[in-house]
Amino acid sequence: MRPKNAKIVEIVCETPSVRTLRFDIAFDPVPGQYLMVWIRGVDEIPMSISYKDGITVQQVGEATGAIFDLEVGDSLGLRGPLGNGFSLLGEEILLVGGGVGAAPLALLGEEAKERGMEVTTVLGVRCCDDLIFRERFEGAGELVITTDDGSMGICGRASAGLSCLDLQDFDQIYLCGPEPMMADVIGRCRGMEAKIQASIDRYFKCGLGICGSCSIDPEGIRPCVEGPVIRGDKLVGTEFGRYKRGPSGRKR
Amino acid sequence: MRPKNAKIVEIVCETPSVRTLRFDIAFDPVPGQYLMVWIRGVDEIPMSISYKDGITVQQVGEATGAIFDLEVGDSLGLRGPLGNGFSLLGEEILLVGGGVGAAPLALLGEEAKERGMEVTTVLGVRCCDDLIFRERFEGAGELVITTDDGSMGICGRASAGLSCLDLQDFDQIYLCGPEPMMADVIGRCRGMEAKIQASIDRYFKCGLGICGSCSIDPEGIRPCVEGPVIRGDKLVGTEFGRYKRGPSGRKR
Amino acid sequence: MASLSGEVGGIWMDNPVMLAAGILGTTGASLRRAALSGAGAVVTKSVGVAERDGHRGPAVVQVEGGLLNAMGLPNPSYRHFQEEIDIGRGGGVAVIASIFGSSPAEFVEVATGLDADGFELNLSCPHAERYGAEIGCEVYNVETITRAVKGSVSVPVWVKLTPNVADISALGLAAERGGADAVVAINTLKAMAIDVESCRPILGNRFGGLSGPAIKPVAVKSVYDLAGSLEIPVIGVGGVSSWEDACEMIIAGARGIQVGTALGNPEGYGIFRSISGGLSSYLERKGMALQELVGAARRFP
Amino acid sequence: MASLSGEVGGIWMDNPVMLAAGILGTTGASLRRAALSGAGAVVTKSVGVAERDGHRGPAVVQVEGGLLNAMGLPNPSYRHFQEEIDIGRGGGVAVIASIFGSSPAEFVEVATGLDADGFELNLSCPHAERYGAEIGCEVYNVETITRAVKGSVSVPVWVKLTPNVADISALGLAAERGGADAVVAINTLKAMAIDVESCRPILGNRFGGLSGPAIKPVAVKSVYDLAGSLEIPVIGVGGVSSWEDACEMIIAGARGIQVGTALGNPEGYGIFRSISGGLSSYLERKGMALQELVGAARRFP
Ligand SMILES: Cc1cc2nc3c(=O)[nH]c(=O)nc-3n(C[C@H](O)[C@H](O)[C@H](O)COP(=O)(O)OP(=O)(O)OC[C@H]3O[C@@H](n4cnc5c(N)ncnc54)[C@H](O)[C@@H]3O)c2cc1C
Ligand SMILES: Cc1cc2nc3c(=O)[nH]c(=O)nc-3n(C[C@H](O)[C@H](O)[C@H](O)COP(=O)(O)OP(=O)(O)OC[C@H]3O[C@@H](n4cnc5c(N)ncnc54)[C@H](O)[C@@H]3O)c2cc1C
Ligand SMILES: Cc1cc2nc3c(=O)[nH]c(=O)nc-3n(C[C@H](O)[C@H](O)[C@H](O)COP(=O)(O)O)c2cc1C
Ligand SMILES: Cc1cc2nc3c(=O)[nH]c(=O)nc-3n(C[C@H](O)[C@H](O)[C@H](O)COP(=O)(O)O)c2cc1C
Ligand code: FES
Ligand code: FES
Repeated sequence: MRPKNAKIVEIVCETPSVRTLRFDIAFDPVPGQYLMVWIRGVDEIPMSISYKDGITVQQVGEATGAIFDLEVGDSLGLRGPLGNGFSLLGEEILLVGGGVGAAPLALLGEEAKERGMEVTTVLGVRCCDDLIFRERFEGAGELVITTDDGSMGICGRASAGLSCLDLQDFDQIYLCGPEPMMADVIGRCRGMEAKIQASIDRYFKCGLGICGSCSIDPEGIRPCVEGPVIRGDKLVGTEFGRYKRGPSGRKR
Repeated sequence: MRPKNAKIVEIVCETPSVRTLRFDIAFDPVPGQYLMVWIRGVDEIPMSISYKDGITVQQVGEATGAIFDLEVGDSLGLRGPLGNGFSLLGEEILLVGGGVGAAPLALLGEEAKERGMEVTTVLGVRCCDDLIFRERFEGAGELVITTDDGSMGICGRASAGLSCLDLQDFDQIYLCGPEPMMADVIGRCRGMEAKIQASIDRYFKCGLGICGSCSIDPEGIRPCVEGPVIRGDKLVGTEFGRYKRGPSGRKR
Repeated sequence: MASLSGEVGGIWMDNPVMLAAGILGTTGASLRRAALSGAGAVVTKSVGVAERDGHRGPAVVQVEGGLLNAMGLPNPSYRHFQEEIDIGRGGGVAVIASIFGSSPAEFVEVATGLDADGFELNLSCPHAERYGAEIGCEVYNVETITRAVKGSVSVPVWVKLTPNVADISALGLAAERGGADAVVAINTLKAMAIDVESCRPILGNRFGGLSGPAIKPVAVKSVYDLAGSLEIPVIGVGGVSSWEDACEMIIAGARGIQVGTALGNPEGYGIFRSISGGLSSYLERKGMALQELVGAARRFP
Repeated sequence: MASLSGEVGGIWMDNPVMLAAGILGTTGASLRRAALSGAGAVVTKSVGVAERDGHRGPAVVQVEGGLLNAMGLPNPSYRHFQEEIDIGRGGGVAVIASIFGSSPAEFVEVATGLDADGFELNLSCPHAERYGAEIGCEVYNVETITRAVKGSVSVPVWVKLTPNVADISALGLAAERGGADAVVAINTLKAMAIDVESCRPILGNRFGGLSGPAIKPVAVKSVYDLAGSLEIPVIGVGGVSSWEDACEMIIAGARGIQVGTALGNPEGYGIFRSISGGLSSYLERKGMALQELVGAARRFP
């Protein structure tokens, strides 16, 4: 499919470095699916779908910076929804998000709630100002917040938030956030990796499973089409949590 | 679509110059639709479908001659069914065929019979040896035969066979045969051309409505896709019955 | 509705959506029907000095995303073609005669033997020996043939180019030097399909030319390159089957567009109105004039 | 099942269905996965002397019947690529390193800097300045670069050709003169897509190369022509996504075939087994050996 033209109808500043863009077109995504977002003249980058008609972007570099320069009425080109999203399984589920990783989890939490599941969320952020989608997670179930600086909730990393929960209680655990955080959670779940689903961040160029840019060592899983959501047990023993590759394919 | 490979499973010599080929693949045609028949290494020519799995060929030149050289087990390439076939309308219908034009009419008669219609057929041939599909037409309803030499049935052209019928009795009249015969019938049906459906023979090259080879003056009807079955009233005032074009597009 | 009228390569048109050469252009009736169906101008089947029956069948084969053809330039010769042009003119739009030959002299013989509103020189058909792309892939031939025809007729002369070269712009520049009023790009891509059951090439001529949606991205690139190098207008052809496709060609730099293979789509002749209607609504919505759209892609270096 | 094994361009393969260059060939893990999924050999992403990030996105865009890409030869440079080749070899099939450069010296630097089972010279990528097709469209460059690499390594050297020329056989003959062990045809067709809403070329690089089913008829014709002119084997690539497509290539004259864009189809890596399985059943049914099928279309002049 070619990129669809999407006009920005609303911009919400979630935090100083995170914005949500709502579009004049909506998708019918499985939560966890992503769009390839074409910022015209700049680049095309992967973004999780955070609302049926929106994405939530953290400014980290050139392309995300260019998104921050856009105003209501401007438009983007969107390819998607792409990839495999989260699959909702069981009755009691746990969402663990870090930073902007909350984006796909918020949509997932809402859908789980609709289906009558019991949803607990642990969100880890640096400080209270970085927290996003608080109401969406609270609306979906229980929310545990951790902050690195202790400015809100439990002081510490997301993993600190997990200490107060019995992970055995959950039928399924959903992760999205910084890779060290996710790797840490998977590490704490020895023996139950198969009930973890993690949304993986790799360098996506094609989003179609052909360029090889996103490949994960040593089995060559392609997160852009076989993910971005991948089961925890499939990540054990891989490069995940250890290294990534840059745009040239070189490890870094 | 590419030509489908069809193996000849049976060859029936209907007359010294007409053969029916049955294939190992069947189609689901509207009677009157045709196939583009690829005789490999020779040419590709249009042939009406005479059985769901067969065609009936009169030997007239190179390509049809090459078909006569084929044996059971040989194969052809078939594209189709193509074009618009006959549409069965009303309760009492008349089929008028000349020579190998009986081919699509036999299939039509059988389908009409199945639908409970009353079918009368007039078949005109040069002599009794040229008659084909007698049983198929007799099975479908009443059959009137005319021969040029009087060797069977009424002596004279197909039109002589029509004299003994009241054309007003029929809800719909279906024609296939030599163009002068068909033009003659249409000429006798002044005022009721709209209830005539005639299968038209023009030089088909593409069968897809793009090459222009089959175009009918003066409106540019394309029999390969808008036909080969065309309503009588649309033929009035056209080149039909007057001239045709050869492979170069030149009138002849 | 936004106006689509204007001059394209020396010919005034109500809209820039034309019938491409060799598509339903064998008879005056077909040309007239295309015109009455809303084509802005119509191009005839290519005609030459002698009558030709064309290659044996199959003359076309459908492939993924397009069509292969090796018609083999069937035509009744220019001596029997004036009548068709005259009937075609009854449609009320310009009739451009597509012509071919194996030498400047043959081209001139055909051009001077016909009275048409313009000529399109077929220097690009990929499947006829001694004609089309076989001579049209050489810069020298393009220039001299164009100049010869230009010198012998008083109506606009367009040159239809082959994409089967390393640099189509070089051919376009040759046509421009020869005095062409426009170039038309692209003709079909050299291609082939083989039947795996019989191991035979499917086309009677073994190989032919690929057309349809499959070649649109190649056509768009050709138009973009030509429009960036030439002063004379570029007419885009190749895979256009919707107003969006037409729009893409125009944004790439085409002043006019031609439609070929898409005439075989279910809407048939209706495609002219659906393309020009869509184009006009688009311009209306964007508040743009057609001329502003031409080559708009170049604004983004 | 009929055997598909044999030598292709100096390399023994269990089956002649290979992974094409630049498709999932960036990492050793992907190469190994292709091998373990049934590829007869795997070709790496093209690597050069210096690390490159490639063009900005969009790097690919889906079009009717295919895909446009302008990856821009991203690669970590040969200095960081030996590890990937070694991991790829763990799949048990030959790993061919696709390499590019802007001069014979650069090609030689990369080739001598890598230990691989063979080299494929990318003289055909259509969207990287100073590389690929930009030099590979000249007969002289093809011959001298081939000769230079051949003189510097002891493994087979294949030359991948561009179809964006008037006569691909001339390039093939140049590769043959330079000592190539095989030619690979075709790389992508120069092409472009434009977004009609923004009037912008979609690819970050503006234009790129067309691949997939859309180009298969062009690839088949190229293979047919090359196989008719060369002594060395031809490896067919372009739009192969089923055993029938592979069969068509082989009948056209290909000794081996490569699969690229089709890796993006839903069956993914499964395509290698489905192609080789289908091919083997076909040969079984026809009672033919693979070698008899190669170039069978030529039996019909
Ligand atoms: C499946 C998926 C979903 C994502 N969802 C979100 C989201 O919802 N919100 C959000 O803010 N971010 C998301 N990201 C991350 C986002 O794609 C990057 O932050 C963005 O590409 C950075 O681009 P840049 O030009 O601003 O940064 P750059 O200056 O180019 O680089 C900054 C960082 O971003 C990474 N990056 C750059 N380009 C890409 C690319 N094409 N693919 C992956 N990583 C890249 C670089 O490796 C680097 O680490 C997601 C990534 C993936 C793979
Ligand atoms: C819709 C349609 C259905 C037909 N159905 C039958 C049928 O059921 N049985 C049957 O025997 N014949 C049928 N024909 C006629 C048949 O196509 C021709 O007899 C055949 O093409 C002759 O080929 P040839 O090479 O043997 O003859 P040639 O030596 O090439 O020519 C003999 C005659 O056949 C005509 N002819 C040749 N090629 C074509 C062509 N491509 N298209 C149309 N006419 C051509 C010529 O104009 C000439 O009048 C049908 C024709 C059409 C258009
Ligand atoms: C059946 C067929 C016949 C054609 N005949 C001619 C011709 O006679 N002269 C010519 O210049 N181009 C001819 N062409 C090429 C078309 O005019 C056009 O350049 C090409 O098909 C690409 O456009 P399309 O994709 O819209 O068909 C022919 C194409 C087809 C499919
Ligand atoms: C995303 C992508 C990247 C490619 N990268 C390379 C490359 O690095 N080197 C090369 O020689 N060919 C490259 N190619 C061309 C392919 O190897 C192949 O020649 C072409 O895509 C046609 O085959 P296909 O239709 O099976 O994809 C690439 C093609 C694609 C689609
Ligand atoms: S991003 Fe290209 S294969 Fe995953
Ligand atoms: S046979 Fe080509 S248009 Fe009818």
